Amino acid sequence: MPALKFDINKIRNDFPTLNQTINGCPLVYLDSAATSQKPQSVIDTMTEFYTFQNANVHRGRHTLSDQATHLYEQVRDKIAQYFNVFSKEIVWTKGATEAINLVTNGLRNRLDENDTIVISVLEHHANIVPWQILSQQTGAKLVTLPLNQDGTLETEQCCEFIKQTKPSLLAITQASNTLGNITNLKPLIKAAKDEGSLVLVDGAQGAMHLKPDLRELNCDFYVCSSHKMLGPTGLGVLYGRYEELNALDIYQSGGEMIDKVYLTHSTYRPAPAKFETGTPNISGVLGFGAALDYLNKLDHAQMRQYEQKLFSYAAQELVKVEGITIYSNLSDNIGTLCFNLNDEHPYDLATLLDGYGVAVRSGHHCTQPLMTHLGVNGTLRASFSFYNTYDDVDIFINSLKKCIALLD
Amino acid sequence: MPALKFDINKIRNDFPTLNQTINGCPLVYLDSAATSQKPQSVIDTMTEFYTFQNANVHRGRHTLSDQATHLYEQVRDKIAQYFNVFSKEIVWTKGATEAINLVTNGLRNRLDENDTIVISVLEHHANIVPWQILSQQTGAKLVTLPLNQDGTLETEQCCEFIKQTKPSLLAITQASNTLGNITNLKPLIKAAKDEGSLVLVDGAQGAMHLKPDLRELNCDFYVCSSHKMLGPTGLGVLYGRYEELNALDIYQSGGEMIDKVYLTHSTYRPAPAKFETGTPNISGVLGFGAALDYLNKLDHAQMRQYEQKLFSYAAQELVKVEGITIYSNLSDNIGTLCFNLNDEHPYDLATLLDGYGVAVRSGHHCTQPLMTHLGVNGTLRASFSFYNTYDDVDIFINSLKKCIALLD
Amino acid sequence: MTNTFNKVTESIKNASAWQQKYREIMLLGKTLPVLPDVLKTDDALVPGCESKVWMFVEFDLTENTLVVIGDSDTRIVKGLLAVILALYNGLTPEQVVNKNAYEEFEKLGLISHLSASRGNGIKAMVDKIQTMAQHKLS
Amino acid sequence: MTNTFNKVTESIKNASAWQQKYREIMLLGKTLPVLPDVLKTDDALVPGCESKVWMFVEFDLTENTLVVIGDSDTRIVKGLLAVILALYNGLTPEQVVNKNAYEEFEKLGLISHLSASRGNGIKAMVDKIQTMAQHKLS
Ligand SMILES: Cc1ncc(COP(=O)(O)O)c(C=O)c1O
Ligand SMILES: Cc1ncc(COP(=O)(O)O)c(C=O)c1O
Repeated sequence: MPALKFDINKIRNDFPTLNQTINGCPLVYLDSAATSQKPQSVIDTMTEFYTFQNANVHRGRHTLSDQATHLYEQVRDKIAQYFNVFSKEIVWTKGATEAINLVTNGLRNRLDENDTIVISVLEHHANIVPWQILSQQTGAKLVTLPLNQDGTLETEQCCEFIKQTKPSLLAITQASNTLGNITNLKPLIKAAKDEGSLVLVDGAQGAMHLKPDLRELNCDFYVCSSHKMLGPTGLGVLYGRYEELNALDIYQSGGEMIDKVYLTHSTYRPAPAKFETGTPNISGVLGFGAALDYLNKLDHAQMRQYEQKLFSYAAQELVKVEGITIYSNLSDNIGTLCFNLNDEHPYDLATLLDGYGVAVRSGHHCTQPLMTHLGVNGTLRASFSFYNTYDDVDIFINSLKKCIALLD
Repeated sequence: MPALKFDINKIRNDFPTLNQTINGCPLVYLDSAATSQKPQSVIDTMTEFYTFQNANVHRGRHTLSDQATHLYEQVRDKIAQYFNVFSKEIVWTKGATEAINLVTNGLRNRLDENDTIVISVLEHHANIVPWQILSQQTGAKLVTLPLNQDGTLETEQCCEFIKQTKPSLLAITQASNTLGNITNLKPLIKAAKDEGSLVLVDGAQGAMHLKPDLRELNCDFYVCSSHKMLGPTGLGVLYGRYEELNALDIYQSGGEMIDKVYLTHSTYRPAPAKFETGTPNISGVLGFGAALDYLNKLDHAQMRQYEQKLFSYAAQELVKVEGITIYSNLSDNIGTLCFNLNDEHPYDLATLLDGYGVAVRSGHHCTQPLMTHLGVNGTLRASFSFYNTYDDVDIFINSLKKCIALLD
Repeated sequence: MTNTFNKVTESIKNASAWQQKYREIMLLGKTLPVLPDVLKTDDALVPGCESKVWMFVEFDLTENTLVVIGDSDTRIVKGLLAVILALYNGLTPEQVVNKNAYEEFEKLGLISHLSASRGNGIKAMVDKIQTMAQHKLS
Repeated sequence: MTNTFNKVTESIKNASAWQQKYREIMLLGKTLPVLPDVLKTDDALVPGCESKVWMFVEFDLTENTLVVIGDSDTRIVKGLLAVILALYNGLTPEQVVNKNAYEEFEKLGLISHLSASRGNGIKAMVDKIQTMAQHKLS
């Protein structure tokens, strides 16, 4: 099937949430970094499941259970294809956060005070706190890559740092959720692999905008969340290179992940089953399948091109507004503008923007260390996605100007 | 509002999944112990969320996020009311299994080889394996309550056992998922509390059928799953008596559960926040809210009375079928019939029953130790709920007879 | 008491548009004295808010009336704080428990700012004031 | 080869109703020899199945043809096993890779039993046979 040309008007109609008014104004949703909107097909898939197929998966001999299991396992194949990896390398979790915790827990018995873990100051708390705890539990050192004052990573400097540090593990985000800055992952991963490190990439922000080929990226672990990729909440993905994945210690225990249970001990199944216990988020998985179908129908290159043009336009307009400081790197960005107005509190501006139907986020965006690095308490964040329009940008900028006038 | 009289015809219309045919026969769904069917209102609530309110919860300054957060937190109040406990004693998890793992992990630093954990042979693997692992990690002894050959617990004998054992913790199911047998919890909990034990009750099977008052039950922890209570998949509940809940060590870490994050260390929020990290299953929580509304509109006593009558009828009819061995206790049961036919493999019978549109489960039902205790490899399980009918029973029994003839 | 409150909030109530309402709230915030830095301790901070909100709720023992002091680093929350202060300051415990902040905020068209989900500390402040007054009475 | 298979499965294909189909499958299962207990080792067990399925897949080196042996503790799976055995036993590696079990099961109206989700070991068996044949060829 030939790729459809990117048609923003058609796309807008696929997302029912976008076609509503807030406080009498058309909704301008600029909070996709927090969660994406969902196409109608995702909503319909979940409705259909609960209306016709609802049953628990695995081990059921009846038709409904068989159908549910079949649909459920198909989505594992779909996400594996999306990332160009094997289905057995995909573990369903409840979110990117749980996926990272699964890995840190799984490594606990393999690290000690001779090991070093490298992260960056850019990371979301989900990619900081679990490593802190692992470091406290094992004695492994936790260090951060050198970061420029403006929040960008100097590739060469970072590679050199990795070479010096010889970490056991590098955990790094594919794109900053606060700044939108894209990490130049390949050289960093190469440097780390050259030192024999494991590499975990936090793809919560990158998975949809950048659609990585994980085989080519050559990381060992990759995590993301369905709800930031057009899919339902309560579902995440852990990819693990099979041998590394299977080598992780078990995480949660209970039904399904076991082979045999005796009263004194139990034996476990191989990955991915050994990490999947309890009734899974079946409707979430099926909805995510519909989200992947939607993304696959878009031509990714065209979608990304549109996002980049839209972002450039938004950045160019925001730069012109007096009193605005932008923290994002504008040249290599998934589509997120992080900014402040003079020394105004972002809370005030975000509240006023909401009056005009413009949904942005304010605060520390779960990146307190980055806030400290930038010397601020919080920022505003306007995050764009392919379903946003040039009109959205204009309304955003005009509303912003009106809010600034209100603050005078 | 006065309670509606229990009207099974009206109720059947609320559950779209039940009104379909399988292999040309009307569906007879007897697998509610695996997962319950969902009323239309639950499906509609999730659709509405994704269509109109979709946004991430907490810390958002914009209208959608504020609405989502408000609706989300209301459901915490609803489940707290359902169990007669405080909202701050409710932690959202991805299922009953995760809820148990959260507790076992949270106790890890408090147990050693001087401690004893008591469970029963009746438990689901989810209430066995996590305790086994905790026992391996801490050296605490893991022992089981005395169980009669027929799978029933003798209350007096168990209380005496608890008195002798003086366990640090008793973990016990409210009802067996395999047999349906209801545990006589109150005396057991009293005996345990008299010895100063903590008590965890696995309410996965009991929460809907038995609607416990947890204040009165006097357990310290209680777990259940939304998907077995008319709600969506991917959501569970952990209740913890506040001081005991807050005393548990943190489980998963990341955003939202933290207070302050520095590069070297972090501080955490009090319960329930400290156990809730990452973007939650927002649509799951809202759908579960609709499920609780539905359950609250039914008069629980009438619903339960109907279930009991229906179960008695089903049991009475099944007993009459030649060659059937029933393992369930028929007098004190949530509505589950566990049985075998001569020495036929349950797989065959379940597969044939599916041909007649009758959905039952076969296998070990995630209770291998109980299977060993009963001296079988597996069983058939027909589990009833308030939305089943007398016709369902008749079709089940007639189909069973036809299947038996087929096996001759 | 109620007179002060009515006077203070009149302009909010009469605001013709939401823009005007917020402007009046922020103006009101500016009339609040700035809390000296020594009082801006972590203990006084309302936990879990995006904006920083410091608050002190005490009873004047001689007068048996409420004394509420507060500050915030945001303009809007500080304005809302000023509304709360105008509502409760100087009331006796009896008067406090009979004064329903939700009703007043509803009348002012500010009710959404009093929801728990806003996490701006205003609800926490009202809850603390009510708890203290009830404590005083029992 | 194909003749044996057609003869063996004719009654399944011609079954007028699903009940008859299952009856024929179970009858077919009864024709399979029972595996001696010594061969029913954990190694031979297909993992993750509700029914126990033991299987051995080998190549007869002198004849260069496939030898498949299997047993199951359930009647239906044993019958399906018999279909697989009739389909593949005695074929050369070339013949094996050209024989599509999915098509044959489709024709017999048994395709749902070959889905991974059934967890009955039949799919695992077919996969193993195909992998071994391909290995042999490369
Ligand atoms: C008694 C019991 N405990 C625990 C569980 C686990 O629940 P979930 O799979 O929803 O985590 C189940 C579900 O089958 C159950 O029946
Ligand atoms: C970069 C990054 N990592 C991790 C997460 C955590 O994802 P979730 O909340 O879905 O677990 C987020 C979400 O905000 C994120 O942006």
